[in-house]
Amino acid sequence: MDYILSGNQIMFILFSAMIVIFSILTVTSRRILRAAVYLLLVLISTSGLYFMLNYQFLAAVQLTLYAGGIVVLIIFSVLLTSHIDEKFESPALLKKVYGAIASILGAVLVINTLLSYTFIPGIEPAKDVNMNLIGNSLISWGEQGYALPFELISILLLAAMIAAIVVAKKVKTK
Amino acid sequence: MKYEDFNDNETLELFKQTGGNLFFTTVDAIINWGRSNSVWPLTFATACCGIEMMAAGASRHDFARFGIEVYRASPRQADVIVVAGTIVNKMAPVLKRLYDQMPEPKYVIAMGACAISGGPFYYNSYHVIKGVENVIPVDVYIPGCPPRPEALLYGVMQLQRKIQTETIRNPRKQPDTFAETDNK
Amino acid sequence: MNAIIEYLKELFGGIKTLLTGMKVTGYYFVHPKEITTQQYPENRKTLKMFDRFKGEVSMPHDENNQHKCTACSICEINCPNGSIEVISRQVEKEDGKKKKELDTYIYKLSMCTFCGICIKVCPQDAIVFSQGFEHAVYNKEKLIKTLNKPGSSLKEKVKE
Amino acid sequence: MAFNIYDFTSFNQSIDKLLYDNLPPFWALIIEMTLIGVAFLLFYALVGLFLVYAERKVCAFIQNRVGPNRVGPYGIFQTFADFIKLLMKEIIHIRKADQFLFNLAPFIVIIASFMAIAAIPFGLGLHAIDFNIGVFYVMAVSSLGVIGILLAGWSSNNKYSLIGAMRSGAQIVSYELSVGMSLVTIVILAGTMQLSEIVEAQRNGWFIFTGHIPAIIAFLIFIIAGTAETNRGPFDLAEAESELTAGFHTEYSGIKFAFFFLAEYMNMFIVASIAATVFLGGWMPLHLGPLLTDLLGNWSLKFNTGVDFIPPFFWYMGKTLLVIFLMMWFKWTFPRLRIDQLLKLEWKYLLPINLFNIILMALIVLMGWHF
Amino acid sequence: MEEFITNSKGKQEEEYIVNMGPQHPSTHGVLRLKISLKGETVERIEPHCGYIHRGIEKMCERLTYQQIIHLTDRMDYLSAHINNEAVCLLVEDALQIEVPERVKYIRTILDELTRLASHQLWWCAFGMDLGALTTYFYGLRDREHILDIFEETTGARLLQSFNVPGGFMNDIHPNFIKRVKDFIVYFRKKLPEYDELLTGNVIMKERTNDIGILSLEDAISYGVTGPSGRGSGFACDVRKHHPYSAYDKVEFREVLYTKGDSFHRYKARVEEMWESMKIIEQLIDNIPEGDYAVKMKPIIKLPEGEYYQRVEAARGEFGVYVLSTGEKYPYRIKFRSPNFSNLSAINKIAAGFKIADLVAIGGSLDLVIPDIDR
Amino acid sequence: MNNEQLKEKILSLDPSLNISEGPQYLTLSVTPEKLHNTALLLKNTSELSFDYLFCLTGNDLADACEVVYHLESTKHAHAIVLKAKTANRENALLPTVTDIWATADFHEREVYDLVGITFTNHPDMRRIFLDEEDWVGYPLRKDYTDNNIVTR
Amino acid sequence: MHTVIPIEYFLVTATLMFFAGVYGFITRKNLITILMSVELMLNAVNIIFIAFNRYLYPGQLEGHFFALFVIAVAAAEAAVAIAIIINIYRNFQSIDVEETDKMKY
Amino acid sequence: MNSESLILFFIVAVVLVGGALIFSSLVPPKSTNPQKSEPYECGIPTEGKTWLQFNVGYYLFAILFLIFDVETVFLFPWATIMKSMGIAAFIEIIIFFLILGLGLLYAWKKHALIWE
Ligand code: SF4
Ligand code: SF4
Ligand code: SF4
Repeated sequence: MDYILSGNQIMFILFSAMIVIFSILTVTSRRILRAAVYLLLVLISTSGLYFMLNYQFLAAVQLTLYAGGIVVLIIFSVLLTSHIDEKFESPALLKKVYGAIASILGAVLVINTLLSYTFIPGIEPAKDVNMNLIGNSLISWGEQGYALPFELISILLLAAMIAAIVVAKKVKTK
Repeated sequence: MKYEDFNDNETLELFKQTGGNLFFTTVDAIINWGRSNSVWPLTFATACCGIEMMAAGASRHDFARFGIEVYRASPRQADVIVVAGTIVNKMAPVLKRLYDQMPEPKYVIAMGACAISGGPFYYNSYHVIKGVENVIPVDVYIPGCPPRPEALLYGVMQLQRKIQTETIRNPRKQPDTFAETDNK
Repeated sequence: MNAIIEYLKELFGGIKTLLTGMKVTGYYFVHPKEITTQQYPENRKTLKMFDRFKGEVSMPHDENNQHKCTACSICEINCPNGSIEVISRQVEKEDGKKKKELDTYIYKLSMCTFCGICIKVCPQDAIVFSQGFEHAVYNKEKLIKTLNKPGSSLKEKVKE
Repeated sequence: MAFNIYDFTSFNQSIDKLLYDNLPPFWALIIEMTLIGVAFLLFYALVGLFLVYAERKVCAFIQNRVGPNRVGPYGIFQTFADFIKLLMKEIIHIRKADQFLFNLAPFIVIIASFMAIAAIPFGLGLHAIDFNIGVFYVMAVSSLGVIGILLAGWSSNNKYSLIGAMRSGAQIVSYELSVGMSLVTIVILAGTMQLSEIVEAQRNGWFIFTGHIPAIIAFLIFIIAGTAETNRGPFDLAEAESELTAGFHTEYSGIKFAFFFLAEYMNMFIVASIAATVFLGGWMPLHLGPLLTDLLGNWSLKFNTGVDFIPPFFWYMGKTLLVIFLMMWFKWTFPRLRIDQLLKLEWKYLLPINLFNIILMALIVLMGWHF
Repeated sequence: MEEFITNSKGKQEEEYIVNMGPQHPSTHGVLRLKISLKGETVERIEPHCGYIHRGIEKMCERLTYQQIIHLTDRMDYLSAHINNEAVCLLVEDALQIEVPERVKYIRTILDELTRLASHQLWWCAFGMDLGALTTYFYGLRDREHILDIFEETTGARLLQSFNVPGGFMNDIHPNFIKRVKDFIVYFRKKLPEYDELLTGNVIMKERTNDIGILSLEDAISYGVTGPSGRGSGFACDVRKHHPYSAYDKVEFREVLYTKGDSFHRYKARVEEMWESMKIIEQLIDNIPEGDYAVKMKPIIKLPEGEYYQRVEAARGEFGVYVLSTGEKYPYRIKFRSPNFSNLSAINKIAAGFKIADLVAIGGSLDLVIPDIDR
Repeated sequence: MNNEQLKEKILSLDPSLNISEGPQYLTLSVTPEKLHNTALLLKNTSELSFDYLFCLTGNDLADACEVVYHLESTKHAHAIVLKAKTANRENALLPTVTDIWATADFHEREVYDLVGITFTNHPDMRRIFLDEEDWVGYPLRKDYTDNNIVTR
Repeated sequence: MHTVIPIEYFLVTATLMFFAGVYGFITRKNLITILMSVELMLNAVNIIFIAFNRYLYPGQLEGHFFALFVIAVAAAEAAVAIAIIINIYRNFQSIDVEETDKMKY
Repeated sequence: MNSESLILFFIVAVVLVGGALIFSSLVPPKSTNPQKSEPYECGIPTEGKTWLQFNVGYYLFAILFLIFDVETVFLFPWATIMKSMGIAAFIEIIIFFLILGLGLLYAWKKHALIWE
């Protein structure tokens, strides 16, 4: 291998390192808003990965919905529910140990399996994922068509909206 | 305005120091140019003088020509505190706190008789601070009751001249009259 | 239906008032003639205060360096906040009579409120308001002024 | 046009070629990108400073005064002085503030706007990135800015900041919808999201003309929502001076405050340039349409060829500045809205109208009623 | 003050307290409002005064009546001339001096000019409170014209100290009449602009309509006077009900609105500007010739007794109460400042509204803080 | 009503009241005990209906403190002055009239602050201008001294 | 110059992320942080979808669309979850799982 | 050059912003006093917690935003092909809108759009 890494490699290393480090920080940070910010960074790096793989639309969706939507919502709720001086006490040791064992074990297992399996890269010519393609698939029925989930999403959203409003409006603490 | 047209040049000379090497004087000149042309005041007005300060910002006199129209409501972003009006005992700690919370470099203009010496309330008043320099150090005094807007502009120009005598190595020169007091 | 009409009415009514406001500001934007700014330091030559403008109290001296103050201290008594201090000295006249004469007339510009009482009460009209307003200084001491010039003396034939 | 003297594509390619011929590709790429990055950053800072100056002058003229005029001719160096001063100003560390987030917030705000600017086409071939999702990308990236504001407000441990941050959070997220949807309206008409293609599609008429009614409605909504998204008056609740002193950046001093300040103006610039690109034809010159050509005959042809000689960059900048001026005009005319009015405006007026407008536009496109 | 309120669940719930002021752009001075918030709704407002309490009443006990005038200027500095006049009228009444007609006319004109200037300043400050920054400049631009009139005649822009017991310091300047007339012509053109820019604006209407309602009973009970009180329908115009100077010789309408919300307080002031101009127009051509002051003894001593004088300052009823023991100094002098009473109603008015409304309400009350604190 | 009628009317309501005629207003002097009832009477009698308290002054007389209430009726446009003297100066006590005229709230606090008259039943009897914690003395009292004061 | 990065790398990254999420899910007590852990896991799955799509079936878009819908569903889920969390908070003044356990009506 | 340039943009921005921050925290004059690092609240020491009480409005709007944001995201691909697909796309989006319009109507009727 050449000593000079290609742009792709640099990006991958950067992004995946960020993903791993910040995911771990997300679940270990003792300040909730910091955890949220770490999560934000994880999500942004993920969208970087998508950009890298040339799924630009998906990357932008990741940015808008995940980073710009869900994280904002999380931050909002953090702002509403916790105070700046608040810090979590670190979880009980036992819990920590259990958690660590479970996740490390799981990770080792899965990685082991993954690495032992040989993936056969697809041979078909890669599709250029442009907006027309996405759009077309999104509203066509049948093979390669996603019109049904598209409409279902609207129903899901409706349900979510009603649920959110009902839950939020329900109990008024006097 | 020309140098001779200003008054109190004697004190200004005291502020000036013999410059260092060429590099520093150039750097100083640039920084002082920036600082002196962008003194953002804190929105701080207690009494009648404040109205004239407002008038100075309005169309007729237009503070903004000097680049100082950006009134900041937060002391964190302000450069100069124009003490426009009477300061009383109860207000003094507040003023001190505001001044303390401003970032360096910071300047103070005492506008009006009250801020300079207590003015009309010097005698017989039980609650008026007799001059803000008892609370915070003052850079420029603008007498008047209230000073006209032009007088305020003139005072600002005096302040600009003072800023231009600064050096980065020795940034702040307190006036000799300043004495720390305990706000009472 | 009514609700929709109401809705639209509100919308367009609101927009109309907004446009009216923008018309005013827009008018001034394109009429730089309306600018009323006096460019103070640049217009110093032409800038003239009104003749009654109360800039600071001053004591006019004539060409012989003489003023009209008899050091009667009426102004000092009447000044509401003690901005004036008249220090007099006793001098021996030629005819041997002792007479009070002005030694120093201290005027604290830093305290004066420009009420004009001193000038109104002065029986000799010895002090007047002058027009200067550029008083800003770095040093407070400079605001305490002596109004009578050094070596000045009382003008003769003052009204007694 | 067969040949365009203002086409930057060939210029770009020649630089590209020069670098790749002489250097290993990796380094060539790095150098090229750094060049572009630095150039954009300079541009960013200059535009920011210019806009601050322009705002001061515009408001001065609206208010019957002259504005800054003592630093340099007509005061044009005023903002440079401000910048130097802010750079040389002490940065206050707030005890009890969450230092990490407190420092991170300006980064997020600046980077969000800086990344967005990368996709904007300033002229033919004059853009750093040309995604096929261009419009959406800009929207996505600039939606991150709000996080910076929320963090700033929360981490500075100040009541005013917190209220300001919450307000602007609610405001920005709400108005983001309107921004997105008014862009959707135009995307329907354009049939593409790539910014360069959108501009190209307006060669024969800007969308605001070809799309007539729905396009104009979308334009208005976009301007209103864009103004709101940038936290500018009359939507400047976040820094509502008369209520919350300085809003979410109350505790920020020196250069950190300058970043917020700069980002506000840059966001305004981004909104305006998107408006110019999407609705007003980007760098395309103003051509008289066929209707007018019939009416005026020869003159309009002359006019059309005449305007072609104005460089696209100027066209682009002119339009952007026009929109910016419009936004400044708003700010200096209207009183500030209250938070409930603000949300009412968005959810009860802009959003339903927008949804309706999308359908209208779809219908018009479907029926071919556009020009 | 209790910092904790107990909620229904029996839990200690901390009140969220925000300070507005002393250094705050919208309190127009150094008033401090301690606000208890629930969400963004104002639960309770506790005004804290005294950040500019200068002890004027005490000082006046060591000053002669001529000297007191320069301090009355400095209470409500926006209606300086009217405050002066109150003291002068009191002294003249007590000594039973009849001032020349000329003095009465000019006093009235200057009063109304002061009122105009004050309302202009209020207008621009109110606009600023609402976030319409340009009003600030338009209002002050027009105000400069009035200040020019003042300065030419009295020598000072803001604190004129022009009144003396018995008349004036000086006669009016020869240019006075012409300048005033010019100004009226000018301002009649500009005042409609105020309406276009702010009054009609839908945002402004939304922000002030039905906000901060003060009922008529409350207005009377709290003694909210001036345009603020008249916005609630409280007929409290001293000029009308207890005319002084030349107010009995002019026709004018007492501007009364009924709803008592911020918008009506606003309207009352704007209307009052029109009325003021009418008053000036009626008087300016008819200023009688005569002396500008009656000769007074150099030392004024009021006979023993109590005196009270009410005038209508720009913000409401200004009263001077003097308890004299026959000395040249008053034994006790009390200034009934309109703002003090107006402020006392703020908790009543603003509780239950949003912070942003509080700013609008404060603006519509038009407080001048040194007048509150004295 | 003019002053004559006013006097008659009030005396008819409560003959024990002490009314004197000043140069401007009728003056009604009451003892602290009767103050509150008299005030209620003045406010609530429909022919009188003094609903507008336009000035409230605290005086430090040599031997006692005194509060002067200036009242006006917005309905009938007549005015009257009500006066109440405290028993002594050291422990000056008066009942509050805040419940009758809301404006008295601030005015009474001011009087408390500057003259040192305590109003009983007042909902919030604190200093209003001066520092609550560390200000001693009542400045408007004649014997007040403070080393802050520079006298001339 | 576009060096192809082996698919395993993506998968390993995603796995680590996923199990970080698992760890958080187990150890955290605050509801919001638990939600955040869930988001982490969802996100990890998304990466795997995308990687499979890109590497194994580049001619199709299943993975891509799946990821897209997962994001949409995640958004809906987050919206409802946060609504519930806030509601819990309003009733119990706390969003700690253990505390909310104890405080039944 | 697309994705790589993004990251470079990112890095340039971070470096320069960070550089300015570092410069500015080192060079300008400093002073310390106990008041300076206290929160600013109009010159009065802060009382109580700096933490806003709970307001339902904020997060309700945030939730609504998130849901409509998802919708916008799905509108974009549809919008791109609207022109070429014609009637089929139109009908589909009408259905989509109807369902979501229902949601908005619900929110409206439930007064979820009113700030409290
Ligand atoms: S100096 Fe004069 S004008 Fe200024 S605040 Fe004091 S009294 Fe008012
Ligand atoms: S103008 Fe007034 S304050 Fe000034 S010195 Fe004369 S009397 Fe004193
Ligand atoms: S100035 Fe006039 S009043 Fe004063 S001491 Fe001299 S003569 Fe007397």
